[in-house]
Amino acid sequence: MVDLIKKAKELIETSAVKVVIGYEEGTGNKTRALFVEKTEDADRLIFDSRCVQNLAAYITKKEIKDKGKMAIAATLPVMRSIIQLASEFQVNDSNLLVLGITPESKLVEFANLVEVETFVHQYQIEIDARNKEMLDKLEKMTQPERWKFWIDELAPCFKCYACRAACPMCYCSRCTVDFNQPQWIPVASTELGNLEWHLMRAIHLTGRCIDCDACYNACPLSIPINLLTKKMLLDAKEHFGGYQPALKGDHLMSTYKPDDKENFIQ
Amino acid sequence: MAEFEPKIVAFVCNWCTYAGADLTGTSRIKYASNVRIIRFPCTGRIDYMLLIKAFDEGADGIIVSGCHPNDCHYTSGNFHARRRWIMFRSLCNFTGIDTERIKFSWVSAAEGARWADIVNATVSEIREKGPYTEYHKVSRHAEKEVNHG
Amino acid sequence: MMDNLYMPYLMRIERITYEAPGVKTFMLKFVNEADEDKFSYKAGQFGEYSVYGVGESTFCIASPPTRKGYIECTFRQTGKVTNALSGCEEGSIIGFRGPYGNVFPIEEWKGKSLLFIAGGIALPPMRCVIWNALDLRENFKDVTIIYGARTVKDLVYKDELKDWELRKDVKLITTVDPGGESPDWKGEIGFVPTIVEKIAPSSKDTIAIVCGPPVMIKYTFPVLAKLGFTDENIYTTLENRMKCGFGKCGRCNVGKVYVCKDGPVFTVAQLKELPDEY
Amino acid sequence: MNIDKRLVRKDSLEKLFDILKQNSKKIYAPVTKNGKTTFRDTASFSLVSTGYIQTTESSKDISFPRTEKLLDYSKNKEGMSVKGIDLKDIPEVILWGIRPCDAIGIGELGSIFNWDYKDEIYNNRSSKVTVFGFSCNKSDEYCFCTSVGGNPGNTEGSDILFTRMGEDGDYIAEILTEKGQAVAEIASGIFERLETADKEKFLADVPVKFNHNEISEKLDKFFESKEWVDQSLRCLGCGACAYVCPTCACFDIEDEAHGKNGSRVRCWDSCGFSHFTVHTSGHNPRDVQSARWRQRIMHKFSYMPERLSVYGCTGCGRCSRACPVDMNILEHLISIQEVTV
Repeated sequence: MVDLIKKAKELIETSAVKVVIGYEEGTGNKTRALFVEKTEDADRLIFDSRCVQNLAAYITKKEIKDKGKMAIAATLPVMRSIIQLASEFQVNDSNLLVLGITPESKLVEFANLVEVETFVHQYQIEIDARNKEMLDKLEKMTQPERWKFWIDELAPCFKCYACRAACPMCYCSRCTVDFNQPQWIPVASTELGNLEWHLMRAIHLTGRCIDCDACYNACPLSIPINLLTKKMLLDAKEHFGGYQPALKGDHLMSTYKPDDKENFIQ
Repeated sequence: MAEFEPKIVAFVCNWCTYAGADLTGTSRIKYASNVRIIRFPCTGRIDYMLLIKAFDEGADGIIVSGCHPNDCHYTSGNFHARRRWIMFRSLCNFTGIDTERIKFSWVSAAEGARWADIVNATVSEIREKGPYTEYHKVSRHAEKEVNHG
Repeated sequence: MMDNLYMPYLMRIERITYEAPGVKTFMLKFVNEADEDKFSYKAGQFGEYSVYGVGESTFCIASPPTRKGYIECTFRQTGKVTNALSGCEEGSIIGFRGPYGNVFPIEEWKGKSLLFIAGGIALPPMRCVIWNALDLRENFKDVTIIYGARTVKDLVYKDELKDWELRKDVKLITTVDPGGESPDWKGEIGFVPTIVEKIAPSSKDTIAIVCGPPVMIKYTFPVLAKLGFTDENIYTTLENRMKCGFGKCGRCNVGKVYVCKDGPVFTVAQLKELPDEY
Repeated sequence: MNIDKRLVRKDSLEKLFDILKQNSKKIYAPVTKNGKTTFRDTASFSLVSTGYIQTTESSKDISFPRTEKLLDYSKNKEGMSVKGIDLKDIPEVILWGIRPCDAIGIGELGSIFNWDYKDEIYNNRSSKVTVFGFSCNKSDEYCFCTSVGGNPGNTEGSDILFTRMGEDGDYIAEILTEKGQAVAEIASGIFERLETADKEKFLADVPVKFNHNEISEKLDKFFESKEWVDQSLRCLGCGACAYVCPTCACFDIEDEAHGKNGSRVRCWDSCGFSHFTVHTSGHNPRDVQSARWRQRIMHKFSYMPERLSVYGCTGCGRCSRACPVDMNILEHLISIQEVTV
């Protein structure tokens, strides 16, 4: 991506930013994150359809933040993550410059996060057909069937926490599972403990997850944990009206409407 | 074998349901004794993990109850709680947790009789359903034999 | 015990002593007498203390091996396990496995003077070796103890400090940080390194044993060097997080050195060989 | 014992599996789910995967389970009763289809568990495993067993090693140990006489990529290198690499309480986690990811060779395949070899 390389070089040269986060060619036909701090490294930047890792996971990482102002090559999911992170006061215009990559693989420059937000809001978060089908299949199952499905699916989880590490929204310096007073979720990988962990993860991401699938892509065992957050996303849409990350405004799960509808409270 | 007696855990708010349950007692209304009441300052304080842990520790059913909408001692605690329950209940349902075993209700300080009704109804429904073995089976890892993989 | 390295001895809490805010000493006795016969340890070693249902925590054995029939431990209430331990009552049963780690080479110190320098909650690991040396008092020349804490309240083993103060064969200097003194405080006021410098103990034929918070250690070593102590003659202990206690769980190593097996006792000369990872 | 080389026909493999099953042997074999191949207690040969270059997870779970009970306790009126796990309860199992790089890992893991203190729980588990190794006739760019002293047909660690003669051929079975012999006897008809066989020509070609002795030597003075920071910048600090590794042994010990009863369990942990070494005081000796990445590499290629006389790496390449951010261990080792201190 010539435009991106040129822009990265310019930003580093003029010291507008200290580091540009983008993708480079990896091993095994994979791409991976590249941190450009010297202009000559910018030539390694690439962008193509394989670049799916959500780079926003790096912008809250201490080692990267400590470098100074960052620029980030951001696809639509990355931009959504950034807006959500900004709304949670994790990034702002003074420490982050977004180099947007449109769904048509065009570089767009944004002066500030408000412009990013405007851009992002042109697109709806859509759940792809394959996952939609899976969700439908699960909905149609009976309760014991669903229980069996999830216990079986989550049984292999060995709690490497790659899902958490890859998720831009999981930036807490101390996760609930790292607390031991009380120990909410067992440290060891157990049938119920695994379910508890993924339930907790899904609920903490409700109204925050922007459906980038980073957790699923990171899972070394390909457990479909993204179905949980997708389900939450769809439900949030159904109950509380569409969901788009926004710089200002209430967070879905930390607000309420006096007329929120439900049908199960006696 | 004796009839199955369900273990029910009730998470209630201090200001309405707890007071309501108190009234049930002082009004000498008899109701099922299967329920263990845990008092919270507000329904807004009742974390999802508490419900999950109750099942883990052997509960067969759960009641969550607080002030009616607009009656919250802290103005909006129950509204916040309601929104979270909507999502949490849906997540539980999606993962195959038996949501019929989690009852949500609004019971005010004046509704002693209503509290008795809710507890009785829950107990008889859960008694009908039987123990929540599906869940308890996976919860006791330590009691299982030494296993591989 | 042979089959299962992780199987603790059952220990009964015989006596609980309140030492300082949040700090307690447990006197522990073996529930099964057969265990006691099998058990032996040396000054400097540590163990894994456990509250069943809560977990294990690593700390030193604070009583000297010269006193038989019991062990003592002193801990500050800071984490999950120490909180649970703190909630235990006399008569409660806890788990203990050990001893692990290396030892203070007391035999090698025969005929020398000993200088103990401790700060705060780091007196317990040293108490074991102090009593060990005092129980074999004839083996050593001068014994000097310099002990400091943040405030008078934070000094641990208050009764034993009195004992040591009264003994003619021990020179005890206690100090508290400036501002930590009480109206009736008769000891020194000042940080431990400053007091060491002021007292200026002789380094001739002397072994220095230093335990304390990292910042105290950091400033005490140069003072000792100035007084003429060589790196080989200064001993200290390292504490890193541990789970197993015997070189398997992978936490406590500093470079290639495992604190649980190669330590916890190190000389300054040995420390200088280690990378900065502790 | 002398290595007994036999012929096992390709159609006999299923029969062998069934005979062992009929003799009520527990068989852990590679099974594919969600596109990932892992060892599972397998009931039928039809479920067993073939054609995989390497399984996603290593087979260490069998001798070093991800979660394993150490003891049970119960509090009662008299005080407390504690019971360690009964080693007799540990079942005999057959580990079917592991690669030579996994088989060699069993010994490397064992050297950690037997460093001075003999961990009889581990020893007992691994002694009850009969290893059916399968040589590699395919490899991929992540494989580097030959660089750490192994090879695609390495017999070390296997009780019986099967080498397939060609894409769709029969198998050479090398019966390597008495344990292997004992199992082979159960299905003696399956193991036919073999005239001559040169397994070498059927093995995958895995070129040597670095000199491990040189790397170990270099690492000795490499602690302060800036290379660690550069390499680990994209590392997210998850435990995927450690959990799929055949030789990573870091563990945690935790109590699980239920009322008056409970157990103490040992479970996997990873040196890559930020909270792994944190003290209760909050102080963390390895407080940045680069220090944790360094620990992973140093442990395997410097500390273990020096302290235990074995490498902590079998060259299976799993960590590189599993890494969500393409931390490729081979690439990083090569760059350590190349960089000037």
